[in-house]
Amino acid sequence: MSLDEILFALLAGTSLVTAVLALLAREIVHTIMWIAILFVSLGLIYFLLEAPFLGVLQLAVYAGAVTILLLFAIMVVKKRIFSREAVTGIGITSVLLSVATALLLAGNALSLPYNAAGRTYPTPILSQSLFLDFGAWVIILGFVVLSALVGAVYLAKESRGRPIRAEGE
Amino acid sequence: MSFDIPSIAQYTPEATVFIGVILVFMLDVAGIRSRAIIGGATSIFLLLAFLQVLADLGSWPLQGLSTLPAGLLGTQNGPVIFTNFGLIFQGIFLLSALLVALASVSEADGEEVPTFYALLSLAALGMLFVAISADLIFLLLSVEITGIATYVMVGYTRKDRRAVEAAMKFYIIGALSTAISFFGASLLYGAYGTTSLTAFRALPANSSLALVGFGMVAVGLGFKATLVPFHMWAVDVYDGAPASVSAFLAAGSKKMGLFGIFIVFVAAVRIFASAQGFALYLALGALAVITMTVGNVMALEQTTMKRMLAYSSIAQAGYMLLGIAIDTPAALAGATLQITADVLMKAGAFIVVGAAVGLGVGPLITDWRGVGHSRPGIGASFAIMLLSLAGMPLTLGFVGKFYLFFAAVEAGGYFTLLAIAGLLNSALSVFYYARILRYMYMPESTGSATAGAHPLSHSSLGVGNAPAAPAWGSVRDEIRGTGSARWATVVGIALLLLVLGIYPTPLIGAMNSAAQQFLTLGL
Amino acid sequence: MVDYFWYAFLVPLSTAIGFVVLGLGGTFFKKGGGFIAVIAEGAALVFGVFFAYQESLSSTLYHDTSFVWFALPDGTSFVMGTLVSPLGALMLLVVNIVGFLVVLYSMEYMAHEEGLPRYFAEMMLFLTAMNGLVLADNYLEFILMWELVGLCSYLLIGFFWKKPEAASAAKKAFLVTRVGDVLLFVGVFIFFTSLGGIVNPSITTSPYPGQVCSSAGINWACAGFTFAPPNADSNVVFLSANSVASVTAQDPNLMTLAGLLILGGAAGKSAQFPLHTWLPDAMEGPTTVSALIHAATMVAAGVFLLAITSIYIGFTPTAALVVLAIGGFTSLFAGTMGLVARDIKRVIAYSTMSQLGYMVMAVGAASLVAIGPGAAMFHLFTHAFFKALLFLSAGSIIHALGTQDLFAMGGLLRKMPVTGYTMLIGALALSGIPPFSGFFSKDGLLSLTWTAAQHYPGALVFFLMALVGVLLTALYIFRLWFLAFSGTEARESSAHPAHEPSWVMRAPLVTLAGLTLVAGFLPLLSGFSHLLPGVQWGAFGYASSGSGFTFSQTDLFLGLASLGLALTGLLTAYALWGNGRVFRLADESPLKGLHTVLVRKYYFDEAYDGLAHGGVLGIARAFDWFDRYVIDGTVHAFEDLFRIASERGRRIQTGLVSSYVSWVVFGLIVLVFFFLYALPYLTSAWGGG
Amino acid sequence: MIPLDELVLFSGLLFSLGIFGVLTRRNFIMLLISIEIMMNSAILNFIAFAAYSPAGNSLLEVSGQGIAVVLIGLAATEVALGLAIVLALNRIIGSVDVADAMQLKL
Repeated sequence: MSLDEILFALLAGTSLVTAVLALLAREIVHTIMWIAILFVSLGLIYFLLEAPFLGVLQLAVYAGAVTILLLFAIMVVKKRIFSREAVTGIGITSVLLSVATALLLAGNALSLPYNAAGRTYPTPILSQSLFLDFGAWVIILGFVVLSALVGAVYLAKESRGRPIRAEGE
Repeated sequence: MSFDIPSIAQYTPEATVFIGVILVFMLDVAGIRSRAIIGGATSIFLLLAFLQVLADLGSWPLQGLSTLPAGLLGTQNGPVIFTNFGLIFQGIFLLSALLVALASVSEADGEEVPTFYALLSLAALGMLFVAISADLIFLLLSVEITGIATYVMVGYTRKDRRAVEAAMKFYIIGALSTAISFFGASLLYGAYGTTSLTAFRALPANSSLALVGFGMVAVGLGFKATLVPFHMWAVDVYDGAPASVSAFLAAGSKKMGLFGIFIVFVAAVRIFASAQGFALYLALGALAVITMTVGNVMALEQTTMKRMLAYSSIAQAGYMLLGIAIDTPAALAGATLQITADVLMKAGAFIVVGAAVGLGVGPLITDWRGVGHSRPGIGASFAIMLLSLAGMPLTLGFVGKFYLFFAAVEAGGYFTLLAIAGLLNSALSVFYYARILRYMYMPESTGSATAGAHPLSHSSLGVGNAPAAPAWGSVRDEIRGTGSARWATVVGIALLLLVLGIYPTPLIGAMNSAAQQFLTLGL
Repeated sequence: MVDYFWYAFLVPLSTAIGFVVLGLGGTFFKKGGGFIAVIAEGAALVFGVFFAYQESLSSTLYHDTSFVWFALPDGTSFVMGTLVSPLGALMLLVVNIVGFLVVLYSMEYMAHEEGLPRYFAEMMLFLTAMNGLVLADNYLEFILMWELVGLCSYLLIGFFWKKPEAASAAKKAFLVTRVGDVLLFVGVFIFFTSLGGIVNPSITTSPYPGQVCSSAGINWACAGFTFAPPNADSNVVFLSANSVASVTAQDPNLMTLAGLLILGGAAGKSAQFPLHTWLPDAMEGPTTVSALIHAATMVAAGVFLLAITSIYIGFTPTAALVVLAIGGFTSLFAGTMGLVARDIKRVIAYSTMSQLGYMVMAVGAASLVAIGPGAAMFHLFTHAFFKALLFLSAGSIIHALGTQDLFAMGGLLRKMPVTGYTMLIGALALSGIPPFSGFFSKDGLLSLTWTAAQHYPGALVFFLMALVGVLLTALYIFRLWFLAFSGTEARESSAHPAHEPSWVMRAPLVTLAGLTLVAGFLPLLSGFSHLLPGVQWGAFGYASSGSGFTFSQTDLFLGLASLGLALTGLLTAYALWGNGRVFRLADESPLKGLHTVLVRKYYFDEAYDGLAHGGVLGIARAFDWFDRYVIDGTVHAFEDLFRIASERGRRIQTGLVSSYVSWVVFGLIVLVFFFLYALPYLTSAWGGG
Repeated sequence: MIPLDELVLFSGLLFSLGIFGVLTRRNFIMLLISIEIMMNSAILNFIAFAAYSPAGNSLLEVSGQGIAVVLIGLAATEVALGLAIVLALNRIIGSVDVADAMQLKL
């Protein structure tokens, strides 16, 4: 077992454990903390996979921005930041469905056809190709961000007037 | 892919739509909230883009105005490819957006107007990119443009609890499907080392990765196309969203999902047809039959118009999926025809339902009692749409269904069973469409007033009624109630359904050649 | 080939214009735009007669396929063609003559109804579809028009939509004929898949060994089967030589099945035995609608369908025999029901079913002996006139009295002589008394069936049934006539004094009566006989075979037997419901024996009631039970099944987004499982490629 | 170097955990988090396959990482929009629990 593999086993273990803890936590702020750790360990795995740019991006965007965004949202919508809530939906159906998904994907992963040697890509090539070879994706992503921006600004804005109650209420 | 000026010319429709978006932003900044101005401007830009697509397709009389460079059709250029099939779908998508933009001009002015039209144009833009994509990631990202725009559109009446609830449900299922389909895409990338759809077609299915990948991408796109069992959001969302947005979802966004399934699975079908034979057809066919059956059966007992239309829309998706499940040029052309018909029918039906409040009609199906008599223009148009949905002859709905089922029979063998299932389903669907027609034209409750009279109502009773007053008065009321733009859109759609239903030859010709090219030439 | 046949589309176009004008602006015209309907249908009549006349002069078919409706990628195209054929030309005459008279009659009859523009618009649409149907050149076009005709029938039966009976009758008609339509679709699909795309125009000789082909157009089976010329574009043309050639290469069982399925479609529209139940209820529609649609034209479309398909059916004697059997049985069965009805329109409706049964039987017989279906078409032709006449006369009575109950009528002859005598002509023609047209046509088809029964003894039973039907026909129609017209005054006081209608209603009656008188002799014209391929001039033993007349004792005997039965029926009716002297009132003095008639009438009424309860009504009840519990029950069972499924399904839609997520994940798992494990398994089970 | 099958197994498990979260939690923000976990597993897959992709032209080789960059952007965008929807929902029904938003049914 190489150092890479040991590190990966550690990080993957951390990720899975923190994911489980995050999903089972009754305190939503705890979930955010667990999820931050999950994102960090994923970012570290990207470094192991010789994708340092993505590792940094993961740390910046996920562990940084998204986590803060989520915390911020909780602060806005909850009167108290710490408020316990019940994990209500753990029934036999949901457990069965997720276990079945896990089994299918695991079975699939264990029957991979090839396991070629890894290769590395320097960050300059990646950044170059992002604007030349994959320019279309970035442009499309721009449109996605634009529509999300328009929509998010609109939805988050306080609207004038009282809420409309639907009939039947 | 590099963007030199000559190559930008091929994106004229997309650029036109995007200029419309920028114009809407500028009007917003200028403080203009009038639907007539903003909606009108958006409609004009969508119309220009639509005409440009028609010109690119070489339709009469615009054939000289194509901006596509010669030799571009059918050759892949990075993540995009221009095909006649894709261009036809660009036209279909722009048509659905255009109809919704026109019809919503009649709604009330308000602060949400610029956002609504900007998002409508952005959603149309996303769909335009879907229609030219030759790359799975490009495709899924484009789907996401439309997805994100429509999540917000569903909740754009943000004071309406039902609309926001619908937006929330739509968003959750949508984001989940996005995650699933990108996971699937990652597996496909792992299997092939590329995400190019044309490359998928060229390579053999060498691993279970590809199988799982195709399955997961199908889930993500099947969500947009409202295939069973990924359809459940649709009913709630169509119900809760403003009717014009429901019209756009049913007419545009759903077709985008179907188109995505077509172009992804035409690769899968080709790969597996050699390796796996018949079984993939079985899966797709079963999905189609289940979808149409669930949709039709569930529509039977609905009490509100919007939910009924939502289920009927789900059922229609099943018919259209037959196009790829049969996988012959005729079937694909039939599905395209059915999609075109459905854009008109579903957009029209939801627009009519949106106008119901202005007409003094409630949300229940029973509220439509006697509307055929009191609102002649809207009533007749709605009746034509329902007849077309039911697949009655002389409407475009019939042509599409007939063509599709005929293609199934022609494909023979197992596919004949699909045609029979489709026929049975159409027969079943007639029940609930006829129910609405009956309410609209034969309000039985009024029968009790004369039920005691002698069956021979005429001379023996001496109640010779004068012929009803000329109908123009009620038509004028009707236009005032619905708004002239919406009224004109609805009547226009109905006329289009009839005209194309009686003389569909040009439409069919274009779709035949496009489908043939799509299946033989490449994507 | 004459060029002006290209303009045959003008016939449906005239009424189509009428439909558009009335449909869009009917409310702007006085009296619902009746005069526009008359003008439009008048134009259609002029064109229709012109084209029929031209067709009778020329001995060729006209077939135009220039209008391609749409094309499939593999080159198959669907053509909305025009086919002017002998049978179609005959139908053009029937549809437009009766149509014109009925529309004219409607102007007064319907004048006081609400929704008159709707009525005329729907009548125009019906006539458009019917004219389109008879000019259709392939099954697809035929089915389109057939469906449109059915839709108009539905709308017109439910014209008095405020009446619950009318609404439910319309629904019943729609559902029952739909069953037939589905059978027809499947039959046509079989034809299409097994006959489509085979082009071999060189075969024009008779496929029947030993058949001598004399002159084209008379012995239709020998005319090279070029009822429709071969057409490479439109694969489902009627009866082209290439199709027939390929029939012989087909699986006979499949062809039998297809023939029976087509019969199912025809039985639905023509109200034949298992699918007959809608027609009596359809009498809830206006009487004019009954006269045009449910007596003369639409119900005849089923017979027309069988006639144009008869050559296919002829290849499978089983199917032909079933056609014959269904027709023969219905002719008797409907007659018995006609005997017990009280409603004047229902009596005529049962009589329509019975007469259609004769026609269907004749098509079956013609298929069996491999000659053209002219005998059936001839009866269709004559029947259209006298049945429309009977309906319009009945309408005249209803218009005057405001009741449809036969037992509330009586003694009308004095007050409504024109109606009475024209209806008498209709009744005589229906019973088959010479020289009225019904005699000749019925005699022709009976002799044809007798010929068929010589070759296929199984048909004899149905021939005898049909023969008994002749007796019943005379019995019920004269019961009707005597009850309505004989005597001197009504049995119940009517709210309205009976009166003769105005000329607008009388003119159609007189015209139809005139046509009823002359129609029987028309086949003597050589041109007209061209329109009736394979018809036998069966009167008193003389059979025309194109070139001349031959005498046969069998035909003489059959003619006499049928005449004798008809007279027996008439006299029985007279003995039961009329009085000898009262009947003579019509000829001599109308003043005798009123009291006796009344007493006798009541007496026979009760005797008849007892008899009916014991016998005929029992059978009728059995069929009613079958209709109500088996047919309706099946329909309701399906309805309930779907309703329950739908209700259950609604419970899954909980509104909780998490449950929707579960379904998505469930779908994902099923799909992935299928792709991963089931797909390879199925592939290995079925083999790849 | 980490074996590919372990990576794919890991991402599959992460994906299933995400699905578990979506199925069980009722809090909208929790649903967002679960979906983010699923997106992350997809991103991880792309990076992993990029590291192991079979030899081909250079454009295809790096595309996995390129896609991953785009996907990170997409996922962040989705979260931002989702939070806007949370705010709108919270403003109207005063809760972020999806079980409180069940007016649309049957």
